[in-house]
Amino acid sequence: MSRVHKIFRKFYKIGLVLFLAIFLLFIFDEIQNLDIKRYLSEHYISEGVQETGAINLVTSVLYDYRGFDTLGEATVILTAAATLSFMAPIKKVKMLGTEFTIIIYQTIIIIIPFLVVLGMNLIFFGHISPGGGFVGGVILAMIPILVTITYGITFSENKLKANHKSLLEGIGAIGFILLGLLGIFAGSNFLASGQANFGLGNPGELISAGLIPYLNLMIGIKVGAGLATIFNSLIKEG
Amino acid sequence: MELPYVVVIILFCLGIYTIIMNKNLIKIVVGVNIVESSLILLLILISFKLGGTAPILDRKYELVVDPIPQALALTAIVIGGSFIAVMLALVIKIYKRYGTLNVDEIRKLRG
Amino acid sequence: MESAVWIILLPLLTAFFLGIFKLYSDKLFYSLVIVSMVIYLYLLILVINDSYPPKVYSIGDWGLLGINLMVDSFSAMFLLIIAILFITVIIFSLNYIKVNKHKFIILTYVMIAGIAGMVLTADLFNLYVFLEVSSMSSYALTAIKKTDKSIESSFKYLIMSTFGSFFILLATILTYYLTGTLNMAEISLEFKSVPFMIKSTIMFFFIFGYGIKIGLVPLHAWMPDSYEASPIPYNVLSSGLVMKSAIYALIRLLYVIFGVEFLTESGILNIGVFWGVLTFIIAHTLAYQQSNLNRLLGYSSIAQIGYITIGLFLGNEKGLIGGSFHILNHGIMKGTLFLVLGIFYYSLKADEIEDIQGLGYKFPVLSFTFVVAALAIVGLPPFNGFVSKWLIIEAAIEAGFFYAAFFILVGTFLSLTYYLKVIIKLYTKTEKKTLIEKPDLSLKLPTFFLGSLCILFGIVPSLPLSLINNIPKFLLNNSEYIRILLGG
Amino acid sequence: MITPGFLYLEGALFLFLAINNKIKYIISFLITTGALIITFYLTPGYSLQINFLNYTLIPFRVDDISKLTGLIFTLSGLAAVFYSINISSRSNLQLIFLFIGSSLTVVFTGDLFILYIFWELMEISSSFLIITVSDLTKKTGYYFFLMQAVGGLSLLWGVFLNHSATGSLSLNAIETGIPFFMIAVGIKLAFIGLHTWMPQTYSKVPFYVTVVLSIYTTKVGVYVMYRLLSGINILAYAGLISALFGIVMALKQNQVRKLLSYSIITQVGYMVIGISIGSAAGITGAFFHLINHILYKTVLFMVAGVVIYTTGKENLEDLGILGSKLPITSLATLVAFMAISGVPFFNGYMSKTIIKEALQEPVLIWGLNLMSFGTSLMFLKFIYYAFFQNSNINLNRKPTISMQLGLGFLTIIMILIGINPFLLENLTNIDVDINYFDIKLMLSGIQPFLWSVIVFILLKKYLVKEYRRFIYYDIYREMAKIFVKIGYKLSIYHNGKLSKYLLWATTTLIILLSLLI
Repeated sequence: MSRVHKIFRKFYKIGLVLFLAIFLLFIFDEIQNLDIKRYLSEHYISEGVQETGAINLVTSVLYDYRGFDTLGEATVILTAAATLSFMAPIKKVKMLGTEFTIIIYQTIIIIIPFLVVLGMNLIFFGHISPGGGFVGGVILAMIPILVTITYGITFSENKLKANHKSLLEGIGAIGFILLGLLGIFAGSNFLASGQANFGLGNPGELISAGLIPYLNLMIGIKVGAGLATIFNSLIKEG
Repeated sequence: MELPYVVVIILFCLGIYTIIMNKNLIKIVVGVNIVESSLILLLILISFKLGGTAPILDRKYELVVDPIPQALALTAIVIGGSFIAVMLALVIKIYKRYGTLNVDEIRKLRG
Repeated sequence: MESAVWIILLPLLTAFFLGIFKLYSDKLFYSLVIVSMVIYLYLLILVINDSYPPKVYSIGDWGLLGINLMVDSFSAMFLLIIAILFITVIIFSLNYIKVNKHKFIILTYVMIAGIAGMVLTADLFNLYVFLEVSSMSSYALTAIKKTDKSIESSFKYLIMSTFGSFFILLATILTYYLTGTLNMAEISLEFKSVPFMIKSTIMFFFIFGYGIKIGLVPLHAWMPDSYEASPIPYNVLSSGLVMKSAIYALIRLLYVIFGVEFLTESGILNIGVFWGVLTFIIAHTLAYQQSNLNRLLGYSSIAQIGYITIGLFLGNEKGLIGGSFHILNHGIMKGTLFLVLGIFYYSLKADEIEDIQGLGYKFPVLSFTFVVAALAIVGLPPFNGFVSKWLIIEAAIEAGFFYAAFFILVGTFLSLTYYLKVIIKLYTKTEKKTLIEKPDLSLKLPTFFLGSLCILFGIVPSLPLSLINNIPKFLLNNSEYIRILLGG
Repeated sequence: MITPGFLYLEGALFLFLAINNKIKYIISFLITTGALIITFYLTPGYSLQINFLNYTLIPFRVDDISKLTGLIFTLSGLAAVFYSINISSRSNLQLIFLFIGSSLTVVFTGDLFILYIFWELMEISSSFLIITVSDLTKKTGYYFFLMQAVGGLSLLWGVFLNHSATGSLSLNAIETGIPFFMIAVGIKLAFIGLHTWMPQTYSKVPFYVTVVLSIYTTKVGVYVMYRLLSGINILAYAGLISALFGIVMALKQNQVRKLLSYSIITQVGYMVIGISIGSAAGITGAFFHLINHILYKTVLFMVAGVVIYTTGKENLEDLGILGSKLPITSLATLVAFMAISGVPFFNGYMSKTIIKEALQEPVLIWGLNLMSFGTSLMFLKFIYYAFFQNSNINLNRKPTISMQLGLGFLTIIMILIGINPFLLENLTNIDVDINYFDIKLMLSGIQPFLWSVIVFILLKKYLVKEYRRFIYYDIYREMAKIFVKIGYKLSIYHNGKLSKYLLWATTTLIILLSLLI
């Protein structure tokens, strides 16, 4: 390919992107001038607390109004974890790790309980304070990740077997669906918590908001296990 | 027109440019990441109201930002994250098999 | 109408449980596969039966506040394809798949769940989520052989279709920004007040994003690669369900959210028809060049998608009927071809055209099935492909697209050129080949089942058409759909 | 619904039961004779209807012409099946039944939809017959199938145009799409320019397949032409040109079946002329000629088959074995020769006379004389090689009984029709008031034959001499080459570079968006 052709191709690509940018600018500018309606979110804000019993509206949207999306994304994580785990080599590969000082090792051991507490807090208080299953799950996933980084892949795999992780993950996902099915058994629809009048309690307390805390827990378990699996598989790849 | 939207557009087009311009697989994945973050930023922006508090109604509030886009953003983040993970795993595999990261040399399938 | 949500939940539950069982007991695993398959078939038939008039199922009983599932004739037709293809493929792959068998079955269940979600949901963002579920599992299934080619093709597929999903997500976000809701019915009511320019921009983003997943030329380039490198049972689902679910979602969005009047005035219908013609002409020309049969069939799938696009973009009743019928038929025909090819590959590792020489005398009945399916997909009577093509051409002439109708016939001739090449190679005598493995009944039975459907739907097209004939009622005037979805 | 066509189609299915030869014989005998009898007792005017995809179709409708055609088709079907029953394998026999059945259905159909469907079935079954019958005919079958498919598709396109214009699928409401019907029929008729499939196919495939194909393919074309395109006078001249072309080509051949297939083109010219002048007499003449032509051309192909079967070679020299060694065959050959060159008291004479009487334009009349002259000239060549050239070839094996049966059967019918031409008229109660045996007609009928004998004796050394197979330019192959070249360029362009694919995608997006501005 000649140089002229290269340069032409480069400028052609730049032109394409510039066109796209200008077009988007134009469109967004158009959109700014429109009056926008938000009655759905206004209804959530005004009625949401009574309807779902959760103070954290994001949680109530994620786990109650649009719980089905959450199921979908949980499935996506599970699929990604499964994909990575079958793409990772079966045999343990020697991960390239450096020797850390004693400080690191000790700190990790000390940190772990705090991480557990923090994660559990985020999960269980997800419906009354900032947080929720995803965040908590990520925090919980930090633990095996840290262990893997410092003590090496073999050690962490010994501590927490890959099978157990995928078992946890499956339990999380299945639990989510089973909790949703409770709604059907209560004579309402799938994933119904408020509608199937499971005790919403009075907002702001720990035991309130019907199914939401338990759904949070399931998602937390699932995300934690999934992220840990993903990380370990990637480490094994390297 | 507010500045943040311009930022969104710049990030979006920057990501697209990275994807179609770069030969390096890792850089392509980075470009994908940039585009996703620009979209998430867009989600956050459209939920923004001036002077609104976070949608956690435990104290007195006058104005609350729109909770739906934040929930959507959370979903989008998770989906995007798992996509990036799979992409990186594939990149590693490709690097092992083909011994290169140049996208133009990965052409066992053609015709 | 409880069973609608079960259509999505059952495969998910099965997949999760399988994920646990595979750690412990194989017997449990396979028995669960069989059992859930049977139950699933029953559920599908249940839902398809009372799909008319359409039913709405509201998740969490939130009504318009939450996510709704809706079953109308279009989705019922798609569930019928799932019922036909999914069952056959699972039975087939129980013996066929050798590497990563558990993962293959689990991921297939997940993919089916994602596709069922795409088909049933009436919520824009939920559609995106389930689209990603099904795409994620298809990337995994493409890469599952872990050969160089499969890894490469999976990467190309991943990048290309992520590129498409950006624009789908962008369009979804903009739609929420403009309308403040995600329910399709409310969106299409709100859209009446949105200016033309922005509406058509959003529409073009949707078309581009889904166009990559559909594989319209020139967005098709990843598709033959993924066909060549992925296991053949997955190819059946990929050509029968994954591409088709994308075009299903696109058509659903266009006709329900935007409405056919807007489509006609924005001229997207002409663009779509022209695009379809371009697609199948180029795809046929390329398919003639291929020496790998998977690749050849892949290009042929792209071409058939071109026909379907023409049918669905004509914007009149006959076109929608013909296009939907061709979706069903193409799933069946291409499924048959792939399964026969799969048996050839299973028994003597043959997937190049050269390798299948003389197999017509080794497997007479299988080759006859192949010939029937090939003639059907070319569109010769008295097979099912002919009927749907006839409907599409008639609709094209009725809508005034004479050039499209004429080029469909040209495309028929072009497809004959390469399928006949394969058939003749099949019936050319050669020296004895030795079977590596003898195909048993569980491989042959699904193949013959699909092949017989080719003939049955060709001679008695009224069987599926009785279901399909209701489709235009809810697509051509979306007010009906909207009324039902809003719970009127 | 027991129509002759469907009887044959069911026969194709029944043959699956034929585990041994006896059952095969029984089934074939029952089917063929049954079809013949049914056709004989059909009453013109009978028709039946079915509903399919909100059309009402007429799969079966009888009138005089279709009954006449059906009769000769079933008759020669009987002969052909018994001629080939020993040689062909079971699957090929099934394909033959399918082929005959679909062509019979085409003859009796009452609307364009059924016509198209069974037209396609004819082409599919015949192509697969050609493809599967031997190892040497794969390429021929490919070419044949593609050619016929073009014909079928243009028929379909004509049907669509006509349907969209008139809104009906009936056969006698043809308004638009005439050129496409012309292409379709022309390919079936092996019209000049569209004839390229015919000689190579008929000369390559085994001889019994040639017999079967030569009976039905072109004749169905003639019948459909009568249904769709009768009375278009221009086509008469086209038919004349194509016939003369056939003569010129045939005179250059030195292979029996090539010569015969080119002579088919010539004979079809008669029918095209007869049909396209459109008068009742002309059409009747055309169809009588169709019957006679089927009879003697089948006999000639069967003779060629016997020669191939017995000697294994098929050049004109090998006809030398006829003479004394194969008495029945030689007799049949002589009768067929007399018939095809229109000698009085043989069946070719009567139909040619009817057509000639129906003509007005002097050009066509002289052209017709020229055609008969050429025809008898080319078959004089045939006869010369057969009898007057002392050859020392001896037969490897004797022809089977069934062959001789089929041959003799048709020969006897030929002689009957020749001696009593009114047989056909009484059979189909069509009356053309022509006294075949008055002297003027007989003189004008015999003249071209005598001339041709004189010319042959004078110019023998030019006519009999070996012509190398001269190269002929096939435009369709060239088009195919171009198509393949384009495809190759395209597939080179898909060189597996992801960045290029992404660039295509982005370009498409920008094009889409720029459509908005």
